[in-house]
Amino acid sequence: KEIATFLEAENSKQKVQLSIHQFTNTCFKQCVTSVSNAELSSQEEQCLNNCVNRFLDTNIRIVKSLQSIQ
Amino acid sequence: KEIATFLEAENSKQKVQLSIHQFTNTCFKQCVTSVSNAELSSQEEQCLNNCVNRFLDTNIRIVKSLQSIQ
Amino acid sequence: KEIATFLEAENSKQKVQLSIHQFTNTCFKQCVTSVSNAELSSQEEQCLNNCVNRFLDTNIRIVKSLQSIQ
Amino acid sequence: QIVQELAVANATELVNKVTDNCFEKCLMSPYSEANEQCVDQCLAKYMRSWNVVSRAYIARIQQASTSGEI
Amino acid sequence: QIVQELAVANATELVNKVTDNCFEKCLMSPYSEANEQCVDQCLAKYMRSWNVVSRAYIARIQQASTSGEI
Amino acid sequence: QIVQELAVANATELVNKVTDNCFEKCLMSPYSEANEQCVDQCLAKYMRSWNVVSRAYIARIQQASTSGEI
Repeated sequence: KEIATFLEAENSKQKVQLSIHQFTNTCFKQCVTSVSNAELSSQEEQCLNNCVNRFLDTNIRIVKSLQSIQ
Repeated sequence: KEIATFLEAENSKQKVQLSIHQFTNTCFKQCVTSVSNAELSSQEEQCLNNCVNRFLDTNIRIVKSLQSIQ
Repeated sequence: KEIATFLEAENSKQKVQLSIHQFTNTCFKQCVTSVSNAELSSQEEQCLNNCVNRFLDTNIRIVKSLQSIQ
Repeated sequence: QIVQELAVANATELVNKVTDNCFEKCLMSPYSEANEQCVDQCLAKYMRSWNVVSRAYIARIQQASTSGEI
Repeated sequence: QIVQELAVANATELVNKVTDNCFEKCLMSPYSEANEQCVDQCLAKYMRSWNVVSRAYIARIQQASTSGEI
Repeated sequence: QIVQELAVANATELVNKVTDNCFEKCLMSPYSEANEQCVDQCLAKYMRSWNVVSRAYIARIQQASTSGEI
Protein backbone atom coordinates (compact mmCIF):
# COMPACT_ATOMS: atom_id res chain seq x y z
CA LYS A 1 0.00 0.00 0.00
CA GLU A 2 2.88 2.37 0.72
CA ILE A 3 4.29 1.54 -2.69
CA ALA A 4 0.93 2.39 -4.31
CA THR A 5 0.83 5.77 -2.49
CA PHE A 6 4.43 6.46 -3.53
CA LEU A 7 3.73 5.57 -7.18
CA GLU A 8 0.60 7.72 -7.23
CA ALA A 9 2.49 10.70 -5.81
CA GLU A 10 5.25 10.22 -8.42
CA ASN A 11 2.61 9.96 -11.13
CA SER A 12 1.00 13.28 -10.08
CA LYS A 13 4.38 15.00 -9.92
CA GLN A 14 5.18 13.68 -13.38
CA LYS A 15 1.87 15.03 -14.76
CA VAL A 16 2.63 18.48 -13.30
CA GLN A 17 6.12 18.35 -14.87
CA LEU A 18 4.68 17.43 -18.27
CA SER A 19 2.14 20.27 -18.07
CA ILE A 20 4.96 22.71 -17.26
CA HIS A 21 6.90 21.46 -20.31
CA GLN A 22 3.81 21.86 -22.50
CA PHE A 23 2.93 25.35 -21.20
CA THR A 24 6.52 26.59 -21.50
CA ASN A 25 6.61 25.33 -25.10
CA THR A 26 3.28 27.00 -26.05
CA CYS A 27 3.81 30.25 -24.15
CA PHE A 28 7.50 30.69 -25.12
CA LYS A 29 6.47 30.55 -28.82
CA GLN A 30 3.90 33.30 -28.31
CA CYS A 31 5.48 35.54 -25.70
CA VAL A 32 9.19 35.45 -26.51
CA THR A 33 9.64 36.85 -29.99
CA SER A 34 13.24 37.99 -29.82
CA VAL A 35 16.22 36.08 -28.45
CA SER A 36 18.69 38.92 -29.07
CA ASN A 37 19.56 38.85 -25.38
CA ALA A 38 19.40 36.28 -22.60
CA GLU A 39 17.12 38.19 -20.18
CA LEU A 40 13.33 38.16 -20.17
CA SER A 41 11.80 41.63 -20.48
CA SER A 42 9.08 42.53 -17.97
CA GLN A 43 6.50 42.39 -20.80
CA GLU A 44 7.64 38.89 -21.74
CA GLU A 45 7.47 37.73 -18.12
CA GLN A 46 3.98 39.21 -17.73
CA CYS A 47 2.90 37.57 -20.97
CA LEU A 48 4.17 34.15 -19.78
CA ASN A 49 2.27 34.54 -16.51
CA ASN A 50 -0.92 35.58 -18.30
CA CYS A 51 -0.50 32.80 -20.86
CA VAL A 52 -0.45 30.06 -18.19
CA ASN A 53 -3.39 31.58 -16.33
CA ARG A 54 -5.55 32.14 -19.42
CA PHE A 55 -4.77 28.63 -20.70
CA LEU A 56 -5.89 27.19 -17.34
CA ASP A 57 -9.03 29.40 -17.34
CA THR A 58 -9.86 28.07 -20.81
CA ASN A 59 -9.19 24.49 -19.78
CA ILE A 60 -11.32 24.74 -16.61
CA ARG A 61 -14.21 26.42 -18.44
CA ILE A 62 -14.22 23.71 -21.11
CA VAL A 63 -14.10 20.87 -18.59
CA LYS A 64 -17.02 22.42 -16.64
CA SER A 65 -19.10 22.99 -19.79
CA LEU A 66 -18.54 19.43 -20.98
CA GLN A 67 -19.46 18.08 -17.55
CA SER A 68 -22.69 20.13 -17.50
CA ILE A 69 -23.67 18.79 -20.96
CA GLN A 70 -23.47 15.16 -19.83
CA LYS B 1 -11.22 -16.39 -27.31
CA GLU B 2 -14.29 -14.23 -26.63
CA ILE B 3 -12.11 -11.92 -24.60
CA ALA B 4 -9.68 -11.61 -27.53
CA THR B 5 -12.55 -10.75 -29.92
CA PHE B 6 -13.90 -8.23 -27.44
CA LEU B 7 -10.48 -6.59 -26.98
CA GLU B 8 -9.91 -6.43 -30.72
CA ALA B 9 -13.30 -4.78 -31.29
CA GLU B 10 -12.55 -2.24 -28.54
CA ASN B 11 -9.13 -1.61 -30.07
CA SER B 12 -10.66 -0.89 -33.52
CA LYS B 13 -13.29 1.39 -31.99
CA GLN B 14 -10.54 3.24 -30.13
CA LYS B 15 -8.55 3.72 -33.37
CA VAL B 16 -11.63 5.15 -35.10
CA GLN B 17 -12.17 7.51 -32.14
CA LEU B 18 -8.55 8.68 -32.26
CA SER B 19 -8.80 9.32 -36.02
CA ILE B 20 -11.96 11.37 -35.46
CA HIS B 21 -10.14 13.44 -32.82
CA GLN B 22 -7.21 13.97 -35.19
CA PHE B 23 -9.39 14.89 -38.20
CA THR B 24 -11.54 17.27 -36.15
CA ASN B 25 -8.39 18.99 -34.88
CA THR B 26 -6.85 19.36 -38.38
CA CYS B 27 -10.05 20.28 -40.22
CA PHE B 28 -11.39 22.66 -37.54
CA LYS B 29 -8.15 24.69 -37.79
CA GLN B 30 -8.57 25.03 -41.57
CA CYS B 31 -12.33 25.23 -42.04
CA VAL B 32 -13.55 27.20 -39.01
CA THR B 33 -11.92 30.63 -39.14
CA SER B 34 -14.41 32.62 -37.08
CA VAL B 35 -15.95 31.67 -33.75
CA SER B 36 -18.09 34.82 -33.54
CA ASN B 37 -21.15 32.60 -33.26
CA ALA B 38 -21.82 29.05 -32.11
CA GLU B 39 -23.39 27.69 -35.33
CA LEU B 40 -21.48 26.16 -38.26
CA SER B 41 -22.17 27.91 -41.55
CA SER B 42 -23.05 25.68 -44.51
CA GLN B 43 -19.66 26.52 -46.08
CA GLU B 44 -17.85 25.45 -42.92
CA GLU B 45 -19.84 22.22 -42.75
CA GLN B 46 -19.10 21.48 -46.42
CA CYS B 47 -15.41 22.26 -45.85
CA LEU B 48 -15.27 19.84 -42.89
CA ASN B 49 -16.87 17.10 -44.99
CA ASN B 50 -14.48 17.72 -47.88
CA CYS B 51 -11.51 17.91 -45.53
CA VAL B 52 -12.15 14.43 -44.10
CA ASN B 53 -12.74 12.94 -47.54
CA ARG B 54 -9.69 14.55 -49.18
CA PHE B 55 -7.49 13.56 -46.23
CA LEU B 56 -8.64 9.95 -46.60
CA ASP B 57 -8.13 10.08 -50.40
CA THR B 58 -4.58 11.30 -49.80
CA ASN B 59 -3.94 8.67 -47.17
CA ILE B 60 -5.27 5.82 -49.33
CA ARG B 61 -3.31 6.97 -52.40
CA ILE B 62 -0.08 7.12 -50.40
CA VAL B 63 -0.61 3.68 -48.85
CA LYS B 64 -1.31 2.15 -52.29
CA SER B 65 1.74 3.85 -53.86
CA LEU B 66 4.03 2.69 -51.08
CA GLN B 67 2.66 -0.86 -51.35
CA SER B 68 3.25 -0.90 -55.12
CA ILE B 69 6.89 0.23 -54.63
CA GLN B 70 7.69 -2.67 -52.31
CA LYS C 1 22.07 -12.21 -22.30
CA GLU C 2 22.09 -12.57 -26.10
CA ILE C 3 18.42 -11.63 -26.09
CA ALA C 4 19.18 -8.50 -24.06
CA THR C 5 21.94 -7.48 -26.53
CA PHE C 6 19.60 -8.15 -29.46
CA LEU C 7 16.79 -6.08 -27.90
CA GLU C 8 19.16 -3.23 -27.10
CA ALA C 9 20.46 -3.16 -30.68
CA GLU C 10 16.87 -3.16 -32.01
CA ASN C 11 16.00 -0.37 -29.59
CA SER C 12 18.93 1.81 -30.83
CA LYS C 13 18.01 1.14 -34.46
CA GLN C 14 14.42 2.11 -33.70
CA LYS C 15 15.54 5.40 -32.09
CA VAL C 16 17.63 6.23 -35.17
CA GLN C 17 14.63 5.47 -37.40
CA LEU C 18 12.36 7.71 -35.32
CA SER C 19 14.90 10.55 -35.48
CA ILE C 20 15.08 10.20 -39.26
CA HIS C 21 11.26 10.39 -39.45
CA GLN C 22 11.27 13.49 -37.25
CA PHE C 23 14.10 15.24 -39.16
CA THR C 24 12.53 14.47 -42.55
CA ASN C 25 9.23 15.90 -41.32
CA THR C 26 10.82 19.12 -39.96
CA CYS C 27 13.30 19.68 -42.80
CA PHE C 28 10.86 18.79 -45.64
CA LYS C 29 8.47 21.50 -44.37
CA GLN C 30 11.25 24.12 -44.46
CA CYS C 31 13.36 23.08 -47.44
CA VAL C 32 10.83 21.75 -49.96
CA THR C 33 8.47 24.57 -50.81
CA SER C 34 7.26 23.43 -54.22
CA VAL C 35 6.05 19.97 -55.20
CA SER C 36 5.46 20.91 -58.84
CA ASN C 37 7.85 18.13 -59.86
CA ALA C 38 9.08 14.91 -58.31
CA GLU C 39 12.82 15.65 -58.27
CA LEU C 40 14.72 17.45 -55.52
CA SER C 41 16.60 20.52 -56.76
CA SER C 42 20.26 20.80 -55.70
CA GLN C 43 19.31 23.72 -53.42
CA GLU C 44 16.63 21.63 -51.76
CA GLU C 45 19.05 18.73 -51.26
CA GLN C 46 21.69 21.07 -49.80
CA CYS C 47 19.07 22.62 -47.53
CA LEU C 48 18.02 19.17 -46.24
CA ASN C 49 21.66 18.27 -45.52
CA ASN C 50 22.26 21.57 -43.72
CA CYS C 51 19.00 21.27 -41.83
CA VAL C 52 19.96 17.90 -40.32
CA ASN C 53 23.46 19.09 -39.44
CA ARG C 54 22.36 22.40 -37.92
CA PHE C 55 19.60 20.66 -35.94
CA LEU C 56 22.18 18.24 -34.53
CA ASP C 57 24.61 21.12 -33.78
CA THR C 58 21.82 22.87 -31.87
CA ASN C 59 20.89 19.70 -30.01
CA ILE C 60 24.48 18.91 -29.02
CA ARG C 61 25.17 22.49 -27.88
CA ILE C 62 22.03 22.49 -25.71
CA VAL C 63 22.83 19.11 -24.15
CA LYS C 64 26.39 20.24 -23.34
CA SER C 65 25.19 23.57 -21.86
CA LEU C 66 22.59 21.85 -19.70
CA GLN C 67 25.19 19.33 -18.49
CA SER C 68 27.63 22.12 -17.58
CA ILE C 69 24.91 23.92 -15.56
CA GLN C 70 24.24 20.91 -13.34
CA GLN D 1 -12.67 -1.60 -16.83
CA ILE D 2 -10.83 -1.33 -20.15
CA VAL D 3 -13.91 0.30 -21.68
CA GLN D 4 -13.91 2.85 -18.88
CA GLU D 5 -10.20 3.61 -19.31
CA LEU D 6 -10.73 4.16 -23.03
CA ALA D 7 -13.66 6.51 -22.29
CA VAL D 8 -11.45 8.53 -19.94
CA ALA D 9 -8.67 8.62 -22.55
CA ASN D 10 -11.17 9.87 -25.14
CA ALA D 11 -12.56 12.57 -22.87
CA THR D 12 -9.02 13.73 -22.01
CA GLU D 13 -8.07 13.85 -25.70
CA LEU D 14 -11.21 15.89 -26.45
CA VAL D 15 -10.59 18.36 -23.61
CA ASN D 16 -6.94 18.82 -24.64
CA LYS D 17 -7.75 19.40 -28.31
CA VAL D 18 -10.65 21.80 -27.62
CA THR D 19 -8.50 23.74 -25.13
CA ASP D 20 -5.62 24.05 -27.64
CA ASN D 21 -7.90 25.12 -30.50
CA CYS D 22 -10.05 27.54 -28.53
CA PHE D 23 -7.07 29.06 -26.72
CA GLU D 24 -5.53 29.64 -30.18
CA LYS D 25 -8.72 31.15 -31.63
CA CYS D 26 -9.89 33.22 -28.65
CA LEU D 27 -6.85 34.45 -26.73
CA MET D 28 -4.12 36.66 -28.05
CA SER D 29 -0.68 37.46 -26.72
CA PRO D 30 -0.14 39.28 -24.23
CA TYR D 31 -3.08 37.25 -22.89
CA SER D 32 -4.11 40.01 -20.48
CA GLU D 33 -7.83 39.51 -21.07
CA ALA D 34 -10.03 36.44 -20.75
CA ASN D 35 -12.70 35.90 -23.40
CA GLU D 36 -15.26 33.51 -21.98
CA GLN D 37 -17.95 34.17 -24.56
CA CYS D 38 -15.55 33.29 -27.36
CA VAL D 39 -14.48 30.10 -25.55
CA ASP D 40 -18.12 29.04 -25.11
CA GLN D 41 -18.95 29.62 -28.79
CA CYS D 42 -15.73 27.93 -29.86
CA LEU D 43 -16.51 24.86 -27.74
CA ALA D 44 -20.03 24.66 -29.22
CA LYS D 45 -18.60 24.97 -32.73
CA TYR D 46 -15.91 22.38 -32.02
CA MET D 47 -18.50 19.85 -30.80
CA ARG D 48 -20.61 20.45 -33.93
CA SER D 49 -17.49 19.99 -36.06
CA TRP D 50 -16.73 16.76 -34.20
CA ASN D 51 -20.18 15.47 -35.15
CA VAL D 52 -19.79 16.44 -38.83
CA VAL D 53 -16.33 14.85 -39.04
CA SER D 54 -17.50 11.77 -37.22
CA ARG D 55 -20.46 11.22 -39.59
CA ALA D 56 -18.27 11.83 -42.69
CA TYR D 57 -15.58 9.42 -41.51
CA ILE D 58 -17.97 6.64 -40.50
CA ALA D 59 -19.88 7.01 -43.81
CA ARG D 60 -16.58 6.59 -45.62
CA ILE D 61 -15.60 3.51 -43.61
CA GLN D 62 -19.00 1.90 -44.25
CA GLN D 63 -18.79 2.69 -47.97
CA ALA D 64 -15.30 1.16 -48.21
CA SER D 65 -16.47 -1.83 -46.22
CA THR D 66 -19.54 -2.37 -48.47
CA SER D 67 -17.52 -2.09 -51.68
CA GLY D 68 -15.01 -4.57 -50.24
CA GLU D 69 -12.18 -2.02 -50.33
CA ILE D 70 -11.18 -2.84 -46.77
CA GLN E 1 8.16 -10.79 -33.91
CA ILE E 2 9.51 -7.66 -32.24
CA VAL E 3 11.39 -6.83 -35.45
CA GLN E 4 8.13 -7.16 -37.38
CA GLU E 5 6.25 -4.92 -34.95
CA LEU E 6 8.93 -2.24 -35.26
CA ALA E 7 8.75 -2.46 -39.08
CA VAL E 8 4.97 -1.95 -38.91
CA ALA E 9 5.43 0.98 -36.51
CA ASN E 10 7.95 2.53 -38.91
CA ALA E 11 5.70 2.10 -41.95
CA THR E 12 2.76 3.62 -40.05
CA GLU E 13 4.89 6.59 -38.95
CA LEU E 14 6.02 7.13 -42.56
CA VAL E 15 2.47 6.95 -43.95
CA ASN E 16 1.19 9.38 -41.30
CA LYS E 17 3.95 11.92 -41.85
CA VAL E 18 3.74 11.78 -45.67
CA THR E 19 -0.06 12.13 -45.51
CA ASP E 20 0.17 15.16 -43.20
CA ASN E 21 2.86 16.89 -45.28
CA CYS E 22 1.35 16.18 -48.68
CA PHE E 23 -2.19 17.05 -47.56
CA GLU E 24 -0.74 20.37 -46.32
CA LYS E 25 1.18 21.03 -49.56
CA CYS E 26 -1.39 19.79 -52.11
CA LEU E 27 -4.88 20.46 -50.74
CA MET E 28 -6.37 23.80 -49.87
CA SER E 29 -9.43 24.71 -47.88
CA PRO E 30 -12.37 24.37 -48.87
CA TYR E 31 -10.91 21.04 -50.05
CA SER E 32 -13.44 20.70 -52.85
CA GLU E 33 -10.91 19.34 -55.34
CA ALA E 34 -8.58 16.36 -55.17
CA ASN E 35 -5.06 16.79 -56.57
CA GLU E 36 -3.66 13.33 -57.21
CA GLN E 37 -0.75 14.44 -59.40
CA CYS E 38 0.48 16.76 -56.66
CA VAL E 39 0.17 13.98 -54.06
CA ASP E 40 2.19 11.59 -56.26
CA GLN E 41 4.98 14.14 -56.80
CA CYS E 42 4.94 15.09 -53.15
CA LEU E 43 5.28 11.45 -52.10
CA ALA E 44 8.21 10.95 -54.52
CA LYS E 45 9.87 14.09 -53.19
CA TYR E 46 9.26 13.07 -49.58
CA MET E 47 10.89 9.66 -50.15
CA ARG E 48 13.92 11.33 -51.78
CA SER E 49 14.11 13.74 -48.83
CA TRP E 50 13.93 10.78 -46.45
CA ASN E 51 16.97 9.26 -48.18
CA VAL E 52 18.97 12.52 -48.07
CA VAL E 53 18.16 13.07 -44.39
CA SER E 54 18.92 9.44 -43.58
CA ARG E 55 22.36 9.57 -45.23
CA ALA E 56 23.22 12.92 -43.57
CA TYR E 57 22.19 11.68 -40.13
CA ILE E 58 23.99 8.34 -40.36
CA ALA E 59 27.15 10.07 -41.67
CA ARG E 60 27.04 12.36 -38.65
CA ILE E 61 26.56 9.47 -36.20
CA GLN E 62 29.49 7.58 -37.75
CA GLN E 63 31.70 10.67 -37.67
CA ALA E 64 30.87 11.28 -33.98
CA SER E 65 31.46 7.61 -33.24
CA THR E 66 34.87 7.61 -35.03
CA SER E 67 36.04 10.78 -33.28
CA GLY E 68 34.99 9.26 -29.95
CA GLU E 69 32.41 12.01 -29.34
CA ILE E 70 29.75 9.46 -28.45
CA GLN F 1 14.68 3.44 -10.09
CA ILE F 2 11.29 4.76 -11.21
CA VAL F 3 12.26 8.21 -9.90
CA GLN F 4 15.44 8.07 -11.99
CA GLU F 5 13.56 7.02 -15.12
CA LEU F 6 11.15 9.94 -14.68
CA ALA F 7 14.10 12.34 -14.25
CA VAL F 8 15.61 11.05 -17.50
CA ALA F 9 12.23 11.39 -19.26
CA ASN F 10 11.96 14.98 -18.01
CA ALA F 11 15.48 15.91 -19.10
CA THR F 12 14.84 14.38 -22.55
CA GLU F 13 11.56 16.29 -22.89
CA LEU F 14 13.33 19.53 -21.92
CA VAL F 15 16.20 18.98 -24.39
CA ASN F 16 13.76 18.15 -27.20
CA LYS F 17 11.54 21.17 -26.61
CA VAL F 18 14.47 23.62 -26.23
CA THR F 19 16.08 22.24 -29.40
CA ASP F 20 12.83 22.60 -31.38
CA ASN F 21 12.17 26.14 -30.14
CA CYS F 22 15.73 27.45 -30.47
CA PHE F 23 16.24 25.81 -33.88
CA GLU F 24 13.03 27.59 -34.98
CA LYS F 25 14.08 30.96 -33.54
CA CYS F 26 17.81 30.93 -34.45
CA LEU F 27 18.25 29.02 -37.71
CA MET F 28 16.76 29.88 -41.06
CA SER F 29 16.39 27.88 -44.22
CA PRO F 30 18.75 27.19 -46.13
CA TYR F 31 20.47 26.52 -42.79
CA SER F 32 23.93 27.21 -44.20
CA GLU F 33 25.13 29.08 -41.11
CA ALA F 34 25.25 28.07 -37.48
CA ASN F 35 24.30 30.67 -34.88
CA GLU F 36 25.73 29.55 -31.55
CA GLN F 37 25.33 32.87 -29.77
CA CYS F 38 21.62 32.92 -30.58
CA VAL F 39 21.23 29.31 -29.38
CA ASP F 40 22.96 30.14 -26.07
CA GLN F 41 20.75 33.18 -25.46
CA CYS F 42 17.66 31.24 -26.51
CA LEU F 43 18.49 28.42 -24.08
CA ALA F 44 19.01 30.91 -21.24
CA LYS F 45 15.71 32.60 -22.07
CA TYR F 46 13.90 29.26 -22.32
CA MET F 47 15.14 28.20 -18.87
CA ARG F 48 13.99 31.54 -17.40
CA SER F 49 10.62 31.06 -19.10
CA TRP F 50 10.41 27.55 -17.65
CA ASN F 51 10.87 29.00 -14.17
CA VAL F 52 8.23 31.70 -14.68
CA VAL F 53 5.72 29.20 -16.07
CA SER F 54 6.50 26.72 -13.32
CA ARG F 55 5.90 29.29 -10.56
CA ALA F 56 2.68 30.54 -12.18
CA TYR F 57 1.29 27.00 -12.62
CA ILE F 58 2.18 25.84 -9.11
CA ALA F 59 0.72 29.04 -7.60
CA ARG F 60 -2.50 28.32 -9.47
CA ILE F 61 -2.63 24.69 -8.31
CA GLN F 62 -2.06 25.73 -4.69
CA GLN F 63 -4.73 28.43 -4.93
CA ALA F 64 -7.25 25.95 -6.38
CA SER F 65 -6.30 23.41 -3.73
CA THR F 66 -6.75 25.97 -0.89
CA SER F 67 -10.12 27.17 -2.16
CA GLY F 68 -11.22 23.53 -2.42
CA GLU F 69 -11.71 23.78 -6.19
CA ILE F 70 -9.76 20.58 -6.75
